[in-house]
Amino acid sequence: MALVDIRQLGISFGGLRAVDNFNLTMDDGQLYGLIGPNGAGKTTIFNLLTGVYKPTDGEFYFDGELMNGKTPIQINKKGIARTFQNIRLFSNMSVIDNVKTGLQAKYHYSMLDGILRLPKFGRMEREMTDRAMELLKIFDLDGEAEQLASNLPYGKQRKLEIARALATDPKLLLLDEPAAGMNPNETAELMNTISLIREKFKVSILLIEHDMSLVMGICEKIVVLLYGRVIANGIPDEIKNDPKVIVAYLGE
Amino acid sequence: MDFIQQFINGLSLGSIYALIALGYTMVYGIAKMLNFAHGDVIMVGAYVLSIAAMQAGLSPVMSILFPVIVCMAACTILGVTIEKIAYKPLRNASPLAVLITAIGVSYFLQSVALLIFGSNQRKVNSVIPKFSLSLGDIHLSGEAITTLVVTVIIMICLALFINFTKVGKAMRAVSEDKGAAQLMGISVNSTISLTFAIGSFLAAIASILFVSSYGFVGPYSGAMPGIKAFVAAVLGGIGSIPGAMLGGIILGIIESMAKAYISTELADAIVFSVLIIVLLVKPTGFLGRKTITKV
Amino acid sequence: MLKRFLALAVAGTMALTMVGCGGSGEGGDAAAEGGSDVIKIGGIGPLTGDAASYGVSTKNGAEIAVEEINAAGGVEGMQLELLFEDDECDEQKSVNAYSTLMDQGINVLVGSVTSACSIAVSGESQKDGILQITPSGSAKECTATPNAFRICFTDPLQGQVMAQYITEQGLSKAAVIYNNGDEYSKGIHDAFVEKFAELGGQVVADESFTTGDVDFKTQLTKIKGSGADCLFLPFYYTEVAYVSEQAASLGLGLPMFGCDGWDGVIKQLNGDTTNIEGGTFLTPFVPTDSDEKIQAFVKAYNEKFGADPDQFAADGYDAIYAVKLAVEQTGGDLSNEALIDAMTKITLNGLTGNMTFDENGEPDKTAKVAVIENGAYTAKS
Amino acid sequence: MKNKKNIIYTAIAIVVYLLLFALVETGTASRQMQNLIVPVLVNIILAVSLNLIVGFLGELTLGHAGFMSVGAYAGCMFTVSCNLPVYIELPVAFVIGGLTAAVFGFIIGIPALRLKGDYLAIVTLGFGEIIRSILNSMDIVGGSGGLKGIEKSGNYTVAYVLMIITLIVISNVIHSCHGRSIKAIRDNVIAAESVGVNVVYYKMFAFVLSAFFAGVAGVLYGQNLGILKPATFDFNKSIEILVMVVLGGMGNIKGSIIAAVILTVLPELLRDLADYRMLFYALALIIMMLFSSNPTLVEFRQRIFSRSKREVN
Repeated sequence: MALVDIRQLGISFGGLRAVDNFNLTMDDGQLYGLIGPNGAGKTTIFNLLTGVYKPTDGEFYFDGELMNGKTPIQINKKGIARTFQNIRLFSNMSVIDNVKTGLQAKYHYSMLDGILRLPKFGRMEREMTDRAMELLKIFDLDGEAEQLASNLPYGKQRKLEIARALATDPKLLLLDEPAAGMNPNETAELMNTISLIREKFKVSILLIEHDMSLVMGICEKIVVLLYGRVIANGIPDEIKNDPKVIVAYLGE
Repeated sequence: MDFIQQFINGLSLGSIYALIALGYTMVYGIAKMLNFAHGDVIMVGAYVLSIAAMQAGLSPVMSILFPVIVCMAACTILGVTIEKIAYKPLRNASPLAVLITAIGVSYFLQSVALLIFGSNQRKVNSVIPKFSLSLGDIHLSGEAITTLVVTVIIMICLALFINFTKVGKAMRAVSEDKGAAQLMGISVNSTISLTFAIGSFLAAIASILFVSSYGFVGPYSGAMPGIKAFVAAVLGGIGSIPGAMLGGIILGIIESMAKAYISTELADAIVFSVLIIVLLVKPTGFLGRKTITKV
Repeated sequence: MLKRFLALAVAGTMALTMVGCGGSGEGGDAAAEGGSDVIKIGGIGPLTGDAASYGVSTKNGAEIAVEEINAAGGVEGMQLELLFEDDECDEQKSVNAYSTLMDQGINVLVGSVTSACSIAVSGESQKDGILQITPSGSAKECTATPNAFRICFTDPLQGQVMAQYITEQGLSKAAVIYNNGDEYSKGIHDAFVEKFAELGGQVVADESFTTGDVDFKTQLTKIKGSGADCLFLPFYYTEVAYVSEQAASLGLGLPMFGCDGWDGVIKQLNGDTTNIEGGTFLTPFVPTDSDEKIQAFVKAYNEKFGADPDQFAADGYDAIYAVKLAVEQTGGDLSNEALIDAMTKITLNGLTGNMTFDENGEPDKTAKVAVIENGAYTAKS
Repeated sequence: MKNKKNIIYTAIAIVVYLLLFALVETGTASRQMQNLIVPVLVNIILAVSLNLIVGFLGELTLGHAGFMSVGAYAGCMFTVSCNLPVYIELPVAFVIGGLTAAVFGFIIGIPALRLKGDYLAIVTLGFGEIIRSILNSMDIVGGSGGLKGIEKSGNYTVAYVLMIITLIVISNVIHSCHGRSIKAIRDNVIAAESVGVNVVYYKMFAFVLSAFFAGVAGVLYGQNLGILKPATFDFNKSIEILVMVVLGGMGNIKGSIIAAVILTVLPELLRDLADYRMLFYALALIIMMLFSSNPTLVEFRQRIFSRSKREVN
């Protein structure tokens, strides 16, 4: 059974059809690219999948369960985590606290434990800190653990967002332009990291990206969106040579 | 019969609220700050009016025009000065810091008025010629008619100004996105200063009509109408000019009706409950724009 | 960074506090010795905020009394010193003011001006046993503690007297407006409504408003349709001025009655009393009274403060004279017990009437009725 | 590391209490200062609890005095109507006051789920006014004359203990995963939801907890003063508390404490200014806000401070 099964998903804003008849299936551990020109509806699809927007039609099954109508929180608990195109960190919290916020669902203790500082509080906090440091190490952020998130340079902020998303222990990770604003070196490094986390966390990834080298380099399959509709879906080589895609990107 | 009179009472009270609310909404809409001192600028205006009205030896027409003009000039200058000294340095600070500063300015104006004029309320003679409409038992004072007419005219003028003049468009641009407006060559600072000037000018008009309707001014006279007008502006959708008008009138009528037919003791509680309920159903007020959070 | 800024401020505050402590210690000692030649009278009332006019008037009236007494050689060879503190009409700040005054070693307290503050302060002053005279705290509980006395009438008394008076005028259908946010107004209202019904009258409209309201048209419109034959307005002159003007604009035309808070309304209306002509209210003090004492006071007040005194000023003035009489009664003994004991023995021939005080701290004096006629108050006995 | 910090805080708490004890019991402190201890502690509780909503949750409310008043009335009504020994009555009164306020915190938390920023501010302001209006016309609690005859059983020891409890509870919450959730909501609601933070629950929780302590502070206020008047709990009271929070720094508990101390004591020390007191307060407010928020002035202030520091060294 496929991990992700999206059937004829669509949404309208007023009269505007932002996404129409979107179909996608993803298997466990797959790395899928989602590309398309600006305004094609890529981020809208992410918002539909994570419950920020409610689809006007179609169904979204995740791990065999219907996700339509679920809240972002419920969807996250089912195992979908995401990053944002315009970075959304908890900017006035420390780097490690950003990650710990993502870990909380797993290492939970009650309000009373927290207020009275019962033993469970200490134990859970310690485990959380250890786990958070592990995650930060992967992204080479362990040196900045106590810094304010907003003080990190841009590239590191993007990485922190991925680390925070991973902290919720997702089965599916949605990355929205993770390489935006990075220089080629940083992008190359990011490609490595993405491959690494995919191996290490056994997580499926759906990736929105403008950087073609990144997408073509690491994605197993790619789906291309134009004006809210899918115009191509296949392996990178097919996409590269698809006349419709070329037209969409380069014009006639 | 009573009902119609009560409705008219509400209308005249509401048009005062609406007039003050227009000033609130104007400043909020463009500068995105709650000018808590707006009510107190009105209070200062009323004092200025009362002093200017004592000027002797003027022709009948001038004896009305002179205080009005002096009051308008004083309020506008005061408003712009407050903006320059207290608000402008905080242009990029947190909204809360600005709010507290505005409250500080409000306290400042109150205590200065207290020191200069003392704690007793001062009688101010109406600058509106005495006339009234009577229809059987129903009375409509000249002040109420004037306030209503002036408020409607101002609302229309403001709406036209904001939508169709170049300066108005610049204001809207600043309201949408300060950064982008700056890039388009709009001077954000002078636009906001101008907004304050207009807001304070509106305060002057409000103070003339307020004091003409009620006849007295004290150091704290601006506080309560200020809060009520603020509520009116929010009710109508803060930032929206027709909204301020609508909110003011509705607030006045609700207040009047609640006092007349439910309970005078709980009228304020009822007014605020209506506000809360309206906001729960329509979180941006009657005519407020819904902002879509972009993810 | 801000933290350090604040920390410095705290340090500064502390330093000031220490200085404050030092200064106050001396004051306390001086009082304890008792042999000093100054009687320190503490005063508390609102000098800022909404209710400021009451406190300012009281303070002014008290100052005139102090100057008069000192000019005439003081009391028992001692001069009076008035220390007046602001309480913004807030109970906590009133108690704070009281503590500050105690630090300065006051012998007698004149205050607080408003009821709730006075009650809050008496909770503390009772512990110290100091004589407390509230000039204008009219709530019943203001004199609940054994050390507390008052100059003014109580609220219920005023309500009852006015109910009686209105009934005597042959009026039986009263419309009442009162300030729901003000104890004074509500206290008079409650007693009035009760007494009026007892006397066979009927309250046909019972309306309220809250402090800060300036629009009374709704209430007046209701009253207009209620068939009332008189209007009772138990609240202060500021709002009375609004009501009278608006009643006129609605063409109400009912005779108006009020309480001692009306005093000052003529000045409020700039002398134009067209709309309140014939208004009758209960007052212990009428500035136009031909009484020599009153005229002297009005003159002195006008010279010093450039205005006509109101009833608060008269209450403040009388409170100081009550202190003077009490000190004379004890023969200069400033101990708390002696002064409190002396209070019940004195007869004060004051601006607000001749009065004696019972052990409950209540004054026994007659009420005068004043009528507003041709831009002036006229006393009517 | 953490333990060391806790020990220091405990030590400070004890030393401060001993200092208060010494100053009061020996009579070294002036009456004015003794009398100010409880109001200062009440204001600390109010400021710290409001900071939970304004500073940590990031929602602006102008109705904190409303929570304070319902708590005060509920708790003090209990002590007035029951005649239990004070050591039973007082703690129960605090709990009743706190819980009543907490219920109102829950009610006002509901609009907070839907409204943001200035809209929420006006709703909370309205809520405070509604409470005041209702209290004014409720004769059972004394109406506008206020609730009188409350036994004055609050003293500085009780107040100090309550303040310490408030500080411990709120700071422990802030430094737990629950506090992180609250701060996450403040920093970015959408991101918080995306990592599974239950926004509804934590917003409600912050309002309820904050209201609880405001209610406790209210009871303490009433027990110390002996009288409660609805007019005390007006919009200006809420503003006064808010000013403490903003001045002390949003999300900064120590700052709230310091600001509460200054803003309670300062007006009393300024009594000599008499008529100019409010004017001075207003100016101080404006200047302090300018100095803490205007970039140029902040830099100027930092330059001066760093220079004076160098000179000292």
